Amino acid sequence: MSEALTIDALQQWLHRFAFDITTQADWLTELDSAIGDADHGTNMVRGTAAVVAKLDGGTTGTVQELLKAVGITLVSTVGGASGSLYGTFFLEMARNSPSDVQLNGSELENALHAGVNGVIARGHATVGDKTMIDALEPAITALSQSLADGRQLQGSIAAAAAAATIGRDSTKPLVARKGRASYLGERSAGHIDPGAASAAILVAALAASIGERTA
Amino acid sequence: MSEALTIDALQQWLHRFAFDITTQADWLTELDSAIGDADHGTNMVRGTAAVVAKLDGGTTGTVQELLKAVGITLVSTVGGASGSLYGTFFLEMARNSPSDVQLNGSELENALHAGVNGVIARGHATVGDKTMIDALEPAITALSQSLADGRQLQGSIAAAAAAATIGRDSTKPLVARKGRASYLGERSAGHIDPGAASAAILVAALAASIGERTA
Amino acid sequence: MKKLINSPQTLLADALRGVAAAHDQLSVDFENRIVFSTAPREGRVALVSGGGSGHEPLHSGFVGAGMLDAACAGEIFTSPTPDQILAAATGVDSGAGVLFVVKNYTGDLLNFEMAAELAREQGIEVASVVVADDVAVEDSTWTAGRRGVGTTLILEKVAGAAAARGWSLEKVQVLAKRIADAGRSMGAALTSCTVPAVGKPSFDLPEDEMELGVGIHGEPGRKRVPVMSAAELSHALVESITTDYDFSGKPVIALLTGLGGTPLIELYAMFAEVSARLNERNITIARSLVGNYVTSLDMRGCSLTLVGADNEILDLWDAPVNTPALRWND
Amino acid sequence: MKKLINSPQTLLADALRGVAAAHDQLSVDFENRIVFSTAPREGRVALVSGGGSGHEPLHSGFVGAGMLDAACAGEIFTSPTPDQILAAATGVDSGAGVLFVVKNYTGDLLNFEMAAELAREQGIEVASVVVADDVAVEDSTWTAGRRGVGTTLILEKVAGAAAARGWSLEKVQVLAKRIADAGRSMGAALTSCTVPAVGKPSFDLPEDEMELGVGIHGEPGRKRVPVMSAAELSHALVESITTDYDFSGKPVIALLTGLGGTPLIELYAMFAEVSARLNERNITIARSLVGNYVTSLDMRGCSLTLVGADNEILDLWDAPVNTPALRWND
Ligand SMILES: Nc1ncnc2c1ncn2[C@@H]1O[C@H](COP(=O)(O)OP(=O)(O)O)[C@@H](O)[C@H]1O
Ligand SMILES: Nc1ncnc2c1ncn2[C@@H]1O[C@H](COP(=O)(O)OP(=O)(O)O)[C@@H](O)[C@H]1O
Ligand SMILES: [Mg+2]
Ligand SMILES: [Mg+2]
Ligand SMILES: [Mg+2]
Ligand SMILES: [Mg+2]
Repeated sequence: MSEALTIDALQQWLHRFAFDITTQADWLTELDSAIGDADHGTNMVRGTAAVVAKLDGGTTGTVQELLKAVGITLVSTVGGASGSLYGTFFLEMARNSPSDVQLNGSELENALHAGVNGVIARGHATVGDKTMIDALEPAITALSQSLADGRQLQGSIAAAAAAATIGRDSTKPLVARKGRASYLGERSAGHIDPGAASAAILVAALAASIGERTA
Repeated sequence: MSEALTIDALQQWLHRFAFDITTQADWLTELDSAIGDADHGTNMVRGTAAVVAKLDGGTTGTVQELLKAVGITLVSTVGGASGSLYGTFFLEMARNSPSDVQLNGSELENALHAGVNGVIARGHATVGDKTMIDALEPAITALSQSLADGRQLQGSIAAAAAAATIGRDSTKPLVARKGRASYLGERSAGHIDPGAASAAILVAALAASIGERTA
Repeated sequence: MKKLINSPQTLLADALRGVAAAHDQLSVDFENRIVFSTAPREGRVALVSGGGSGHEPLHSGFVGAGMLDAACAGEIFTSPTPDQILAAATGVDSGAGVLFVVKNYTGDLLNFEMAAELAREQGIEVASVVVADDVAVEDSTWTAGRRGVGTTLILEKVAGAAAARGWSLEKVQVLAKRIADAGRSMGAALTSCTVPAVGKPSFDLPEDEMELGVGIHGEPGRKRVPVMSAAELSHALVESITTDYDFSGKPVIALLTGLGGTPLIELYAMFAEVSARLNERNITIARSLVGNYVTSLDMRGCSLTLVGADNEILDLWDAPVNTPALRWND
Repeated sequence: MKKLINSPQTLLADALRGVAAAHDQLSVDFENRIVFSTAPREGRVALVSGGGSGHEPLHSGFVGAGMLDAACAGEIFTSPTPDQILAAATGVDSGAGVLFVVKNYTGDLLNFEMAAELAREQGIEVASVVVADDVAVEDSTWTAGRRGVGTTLILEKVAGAAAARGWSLEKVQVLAKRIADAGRSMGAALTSCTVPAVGKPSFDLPEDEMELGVGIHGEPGRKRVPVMSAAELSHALVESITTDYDFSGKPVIALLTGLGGTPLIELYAMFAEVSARLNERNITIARSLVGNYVTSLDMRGCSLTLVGADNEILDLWDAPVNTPALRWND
């Protein structure tokens, strides 16, 4: 059935992610200027550009191999908190993906779940700490819920993207408890978390690329 | 005759000089910002304030002693080019003044002449180099000329002050050949020399204090 | 933005070329962005540190005999990556193990942690010490905790001397931990820094205000206050530091660092006030450093660090060191 | 104006208190504003320098064993007075004579000259050397000549080493003259400095322009040009310096100094380019210094100095020195 994500679809996701990061890099850096160190846009552009270069370099292999390559590339090019965390996300996705050339709906759900849990295990953040988890965690919950409700993959991922966006915006009033923004204490409130913003872009990119594909 | 300058008159000159320097210090520093190092106003305020403190400390003695004390005070408090040059001016005036409690017209002329020559001997500047000499030299020439023409001391000193002002303004178009402004080459043109400006204040203060006295 | 650079993209690579050109006693791995010491390290513990760039001379300026064996340079304000750190560890290990000196930022922690895992897989013994000395940040197990700033330099010097004397990895780590525990810092900024890739100041400060409690990454501080005199600021910094840790009765090592754009004459004027404030509290400055040592690009301001010492620490502090930024008794 | 100071009026006195608090090996005469070395000088030539303040670490940071015996601090950008300099000379003379190291500014020349006259009247043997190395200024006997900048530091180090080795006053002076003759400098500014007593920048520079050929007193340079890259600027500086003096065939000592507000990462990026430009011309950098050494308050920019050396000069350069800002082999 058309419910499976092929290697091609995954690649399209990652290309789309890289593209959206590039066009929104200044905004991400601006968010990071307000409560961090003004490098999140630059970091993510560097990392996603390296991922694209890696993908364009060829030799796809299995889903597992693809996601692992993405994770390693992010870890070794981004640096900072986000490099290790996004890297972990993809490495954990990889470890929980089949040695196959495609992922079906529940396999994707599993992999994404593992990715998010990997970030939590590394960074020890929970929802409300004003981090990327505030976008990722609601997204995966929405996805699972939607699939459990029997909806199609495409619609479920769209639901995940919507949840990620709401999660991103929910970080605005929060006082940060993790990452660099936590150094600001009360002054961190009133700004969207940059990592939550890039995470919402990640999920939205998945929704958009699947939307395009099946459109 | 009232043509002699007493110790009191000299003191009045120096007080007036200090006062006029203080009120015009910002302007002097601004001139020095344009073509020098932005300290001429501050330097002259420091020096003339020290002179006033010295005078207020008492023990007048002779004209020679007074002028020597002024010269030493300037040398040891001003620093920079102007400290040494104004100091030399007064020290040379002192060396060429009588051991008396007043100066008559020609004695004053002699002393001022010696002062200016002392500055030239130290600094090796000639008229047109864009320095205090451009104000001092015409002033002493005008004084001599006026006295030679048989005019009174007061009027002659007023003539000297007028000549100093014209000399000061004549520095504006000049390209500096001495002092800090010479580092600028052609870019020094278009600005009045700060030392010429303070020198014009010095001569004007003499004229003003004599004017007040005899008024 | 005005900077003496070729471009934001090449700045780090260019600066590393400059380090290589200026310092014969260092060798630079340009691909991995690691500055190595050429001092012998056979059979002794090696020290590796690193972090985002923009804090120079930290860390590359502290590489050399008696201090760091290698420093990994991340992008501007971005911690280095695990593979960089791993390359440094494998480059310096001579079998006696490697101590990672890590400043307490999430990115640094995670990347050094991943590198340690990878290094251990390769049979390298790795220990870590984390510096978290900035009292401007409230200490809490629920947050990322305190930032690591000036104590890092003092720790690198003292632990480096211990490693040079042949101490075991465990002993060096315990010592390093002791320094980290006894160090406190607090900073203030007159201006923001400008991250080259961003091109404009990270925050705006009106002419009559300063940020109290800034870190070294252009993040805003804890509080915006009217500009203080050196005397007032010294009071604020010393008060915050000394109420957080009791320095009385021990000699302290004091570091007053500029944040990159602060002229030395101002730092000396500040240090006069700092030393007066410490005198008033009967705290004895046994050793001191005044200069731009732990910086934040072109930021103007300063940060004060005090480390409670003892004779052993002072003896190690005085031990020979030969690095670009600290050199004595060599 | 934002500065870490108490007030413009007290800045110099405050900074001297800070110097005294930070450096045990120095003793400060607060009344005369002289920083003295406590290193022994019995029977050997002593070196005295000084100048306006605002160039720190020049000169007070170069006082100590193997370099200056005393430095006189004038007001900001204002040369010290003869009585200050005389007090320094009488304080350091042990009968073998005193060398005055003077930068070529009218104020410095005149005040050191008056001090030399006074010192000689007191039976102290005094010799002087004048540094006039700034190629941005046209050399002419009709003008004040060239400014003295970075060569001063190199001269103080080398001549200080010769004095420490017991050379006679005449020999130290001849050596110092040799260094002064073989040194050339050129600087550029991205921003003006702000003189504390003035409270605003000495000149305004638009965001896209820089001043080429600036000195170290906030005086405008020779030419205003669009902001250059590090590569372009290195070309301009090296070209000006090397067309003025032929450095080929001799080892050079290179100093790339920041002007006070320049972060080290930028200086390293510049030095990478400078060393590339010198390489292209087959000029060998035998020794180098990169950092904020000869500054102009908070000015941003840099100045490059090259001094043509030989084995004797390099040997003296490498000789032990122990000052706040330069220390090695001690
Ligand atoms: N402990 C953590 N857990 C999850 N996400 C985190 C954690 N710490 C930081 N982050 C995320 O990383 C983002 C910052 O990334 P980035 O700016 O690239 O790195 P750095 O903070 O090292 O400069 C934050 O906005 C936040 O979303
Ligand atoms: N050689 C000289 N002869 C006469 N006057 C000079 C000479 N050099 C400088 N001056 C005067 O000194 C003034 C500068 O004084 P000041 O700013 O106090 O000292 P500095 O130049 O040392 O900062 C100049 O404007 C000029 O008039
Ligand atoms: Mg960041
Ligand atoms: Mg001046
Ligand atoms: Mg960062
Ligand atoms: Mg001056």
